Amino acid sequence: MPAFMPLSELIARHVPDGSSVALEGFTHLIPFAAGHELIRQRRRELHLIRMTPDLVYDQLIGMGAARRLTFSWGGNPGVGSLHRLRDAVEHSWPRPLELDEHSHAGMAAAWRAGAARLPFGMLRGYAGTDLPAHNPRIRSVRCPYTGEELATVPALNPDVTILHAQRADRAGNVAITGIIGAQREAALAAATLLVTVEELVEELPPAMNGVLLPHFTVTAIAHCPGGAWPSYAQGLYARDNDFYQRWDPIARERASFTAWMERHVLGTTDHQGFLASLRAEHA
Amino acid sequence: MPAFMPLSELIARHVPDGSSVALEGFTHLIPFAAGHELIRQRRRELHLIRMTPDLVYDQLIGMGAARRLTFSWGGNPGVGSLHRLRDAVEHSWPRPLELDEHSHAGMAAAWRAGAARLPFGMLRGYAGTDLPAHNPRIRSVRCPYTGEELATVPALNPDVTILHAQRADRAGNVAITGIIGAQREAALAAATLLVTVEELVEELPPAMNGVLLPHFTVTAIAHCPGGAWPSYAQGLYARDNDFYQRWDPIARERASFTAWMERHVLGTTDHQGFLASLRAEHA
Amino acid sequence: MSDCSRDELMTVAAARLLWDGCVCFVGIGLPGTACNLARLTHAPRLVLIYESGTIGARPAVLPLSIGDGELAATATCVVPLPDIFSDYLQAGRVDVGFLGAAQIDRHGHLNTTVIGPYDHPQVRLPGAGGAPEIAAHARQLFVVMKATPRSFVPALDFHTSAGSPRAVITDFGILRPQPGSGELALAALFPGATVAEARAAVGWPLLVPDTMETVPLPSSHELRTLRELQARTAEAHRRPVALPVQE
Amino acid sequence: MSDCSRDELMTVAAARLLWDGCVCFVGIGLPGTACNLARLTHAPRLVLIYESGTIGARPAVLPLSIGDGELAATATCVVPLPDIFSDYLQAGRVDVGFLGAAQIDRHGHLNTTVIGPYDHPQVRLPGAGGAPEIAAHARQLFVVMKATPRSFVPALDFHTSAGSPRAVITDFGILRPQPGSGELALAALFPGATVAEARAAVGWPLLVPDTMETVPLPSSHELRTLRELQARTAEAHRRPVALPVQE
Repeated sequence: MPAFMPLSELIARHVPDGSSVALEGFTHLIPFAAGHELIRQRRRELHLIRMTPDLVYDQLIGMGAARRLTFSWGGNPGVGSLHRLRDAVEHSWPRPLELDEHSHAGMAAAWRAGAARLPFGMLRGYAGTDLPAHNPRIRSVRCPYTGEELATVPALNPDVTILHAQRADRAGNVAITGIIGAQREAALAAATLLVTVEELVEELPPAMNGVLLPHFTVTAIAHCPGGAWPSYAQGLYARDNDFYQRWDPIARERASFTAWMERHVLGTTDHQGFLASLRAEHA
Repeated sequence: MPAFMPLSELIARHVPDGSSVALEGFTHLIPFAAGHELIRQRRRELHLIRMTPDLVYDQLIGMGAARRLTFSWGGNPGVGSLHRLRDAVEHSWPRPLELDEHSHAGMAAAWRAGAARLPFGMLRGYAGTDLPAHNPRIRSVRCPYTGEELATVPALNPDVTILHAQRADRAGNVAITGIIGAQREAALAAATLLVTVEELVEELPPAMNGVLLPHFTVTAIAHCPGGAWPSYAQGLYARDNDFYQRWDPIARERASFTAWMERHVLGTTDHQGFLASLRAEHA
Repeated sequence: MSDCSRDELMTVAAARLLWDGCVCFVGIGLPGTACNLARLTHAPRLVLIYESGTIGARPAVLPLSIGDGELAATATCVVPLPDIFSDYLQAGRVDVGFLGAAQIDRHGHLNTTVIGPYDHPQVRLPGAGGAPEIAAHARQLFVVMKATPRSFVPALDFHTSAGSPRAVITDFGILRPQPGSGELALAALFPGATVAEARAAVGWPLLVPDTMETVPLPSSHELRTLRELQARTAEAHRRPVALPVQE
Repeated sequence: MSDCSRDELMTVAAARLLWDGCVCFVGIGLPGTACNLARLTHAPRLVLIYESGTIGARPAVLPLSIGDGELAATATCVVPLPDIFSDYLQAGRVDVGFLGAAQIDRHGHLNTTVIGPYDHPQVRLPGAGGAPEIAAHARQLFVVMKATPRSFVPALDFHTSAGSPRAVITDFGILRPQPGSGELALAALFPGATVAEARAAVGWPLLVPDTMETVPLPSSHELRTLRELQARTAEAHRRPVALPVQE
């Protein structure tokens, strides 16, 4: 049964420097509060894994927390670049960043293999792209029936996966509704699964065919309302598309980025403080 | 968009003699009515595919419809043998039956590969079993990263998959609730997908994370209330466990089996007739 | 409780092997009764996984199949069958696999496929189902099956699964593997069962230690819970099914 | 409709390529506007698949990302992302893939990865996302992107995807592959656009046929629908989000 603890303790106990960490969630339920707590606790040398790095990885990378990035699309969706990711790749600021780069289909196959504890995933993919020339981890296997060559990717099995979810019950079962991306696979692929949730309930209703992570797959849970903002929680609050657009000028320059992070993340002690700090600025 | 038609027409149009056919559904939503219609229309030389043959395949095999069986567990769950399957394998009655035999895990991997249109599936499986010695289709592949040997199975891609489902809407979307086994994979692996449904509705509610087969994956739909009996439809009617137990003495002898099939299946023109015939016997 | 049957002794002894909170993959047949008895007695937080895809089911009556609607309705969640085998079983998330079989050999390997040659069987059995991978991937394996010289055999007609069970519960008592060789040896007898009976029921020369445990009799709570479960189940499996179809 | 912008002409021309009932995999950016415009005009039964896992979404406003809640709430169903790529795209169930890119070459290959060398990029772009497999597996591929000599280039800095688009919609008109060579050639111009303009915008010697189609102007219905969609969208993306958190 998972342990229940505050987010600060969850990160302090379970995510040491140097960990491979996946904060998954495809646009939806991105665990921003957990990412900010990694920054507050000054984590270093992380191997960050995520299909779509999004703003939360822009922030972690810009604050120097990451050594390596496994990903398949690193932009601000519908807005443009992740400027901190670009600055790290183009100018090694604040430190160099190794890239382990895939297509979505490749990374999805790698997550699935990880969840199944198979050593690799396969797909008909990467044909005609230069990615395999730059990523020696993209290889191939021959079908023992047809002789066809199929692309392969090594399984993803991070030390820690962190998800945000709508709710958990007292037994530690975690329920998710809405777009799930590769959250389920990332959860089951990890050695340690940490979850922040919007709501704690006594007992979840039977999920039937809905998405549920049974308690024995979960290591620890922190109650963290609003923990996905500026991403969203289906049924509870919408994506803050206005903030996603406002992030572009904030992150464009090192100085404005650093000032924002110092004021709102490092200058606050927890996620409620972070949200209050943003409200104060906006008021 | 799928076509809507009576079950007799659905079978007549889409399932010629010699087809490879999967009637999937793990205990739940087994398409019995469709199986009976295959018998009424005297299909021959079918390659039947199903993880758990169950009573419906016992009936098809006993009536001589099948040339080959791909399966992983062929019994009457909780009761005992499938006597017609046994008679076919042990005594070639009414005709010989080729076996393509797997474990559940192997067949699940084969279904998944079929749905993804990959040529094979892989698993850590079949270790220490004699199955590969008797099934040359179970092979292996070497991991290009670790060198580990993994078992492989060829993808399953039947000519026709037939499912039974709770409901479909006028656009032809099909919704399923409850135990789904490998139904989704079997549906997406087939060249032709036929579905019988308990209910037709104007428009299904958004499924969110529930199980739904989008209309463009479905070839044709027949409205067939009670079409899973003696299997069941979650939320509509329960599994007829009493009948599953009563099947054992019916199927044990060739004569009693043949008499039952002639009276209730060949002696009726459709599924409503079949159910009425059974009710009359039981009254 | 001297009036309890050997079947009941077997089921209770099998149930006691499970601990509260453990994640158990329930094979078809006898294991289901034992697993649910454990859940209804000393292990209320036992997590039952059925290969049909139900996780955490809490059925009030035993399912006849392993996919009755009762399992789905009472489960924490229902997942696709391929996920059960890849992401739960193969991924090492199952503490205990609980199987039955038609034949077992002295190393605990199981046959549920054929009696006689594969291509010309005397008896065609149902086949492998989930067994090979349950035996391979569950952290520990238990087997429950009645003993006769035709079921406890020196050599299997077919190797369906190659597990190394930690315990085999049968109708005279419990066998456990010897350290080193892994050969199944008599470990405990049911009250009233004898070493001679055990030797007669096993088709190979059975190893018998100098000292022998006796399995404690079922408590009245265990026995009452089991009998009530079986009575509820028998009643439910006879209940007529009303189809939602016009008469 | 002589007051419509080139952006609007592009979007309407792109939308017209889609037919009612087709299954369309919607890439990020410009394609989303075109696909939803088609759905709101001549193709009401267009099935939109977003890589986030939504199938059949009918959003009232354009999502900013390809995973906004509006998509999930209006979708026929939401499936795991790995299923989208394996069971829908790779399995050949997608009629049309609709992509944008930073660079395109004369054969329609796309770059969304880097400008400059991969290890020392001048500009690091977002990367491949779904593009390589959309280009490979959709039955046909359309590309929509604005043309400059820096985006329509003789040689890509990086091959992200190797599709063969049936049409490239850009801000002077439409390119289509030549039979045989597959080289993109001018096929149609927007009203007011010229061959000279097209040649200037393309970084390779553009093939121009003797006769040239002119793309019909947007109808008032198309233009009004597009503008209303964009106005609703802009309003929605500025709307403050209320968190369910105590003040």
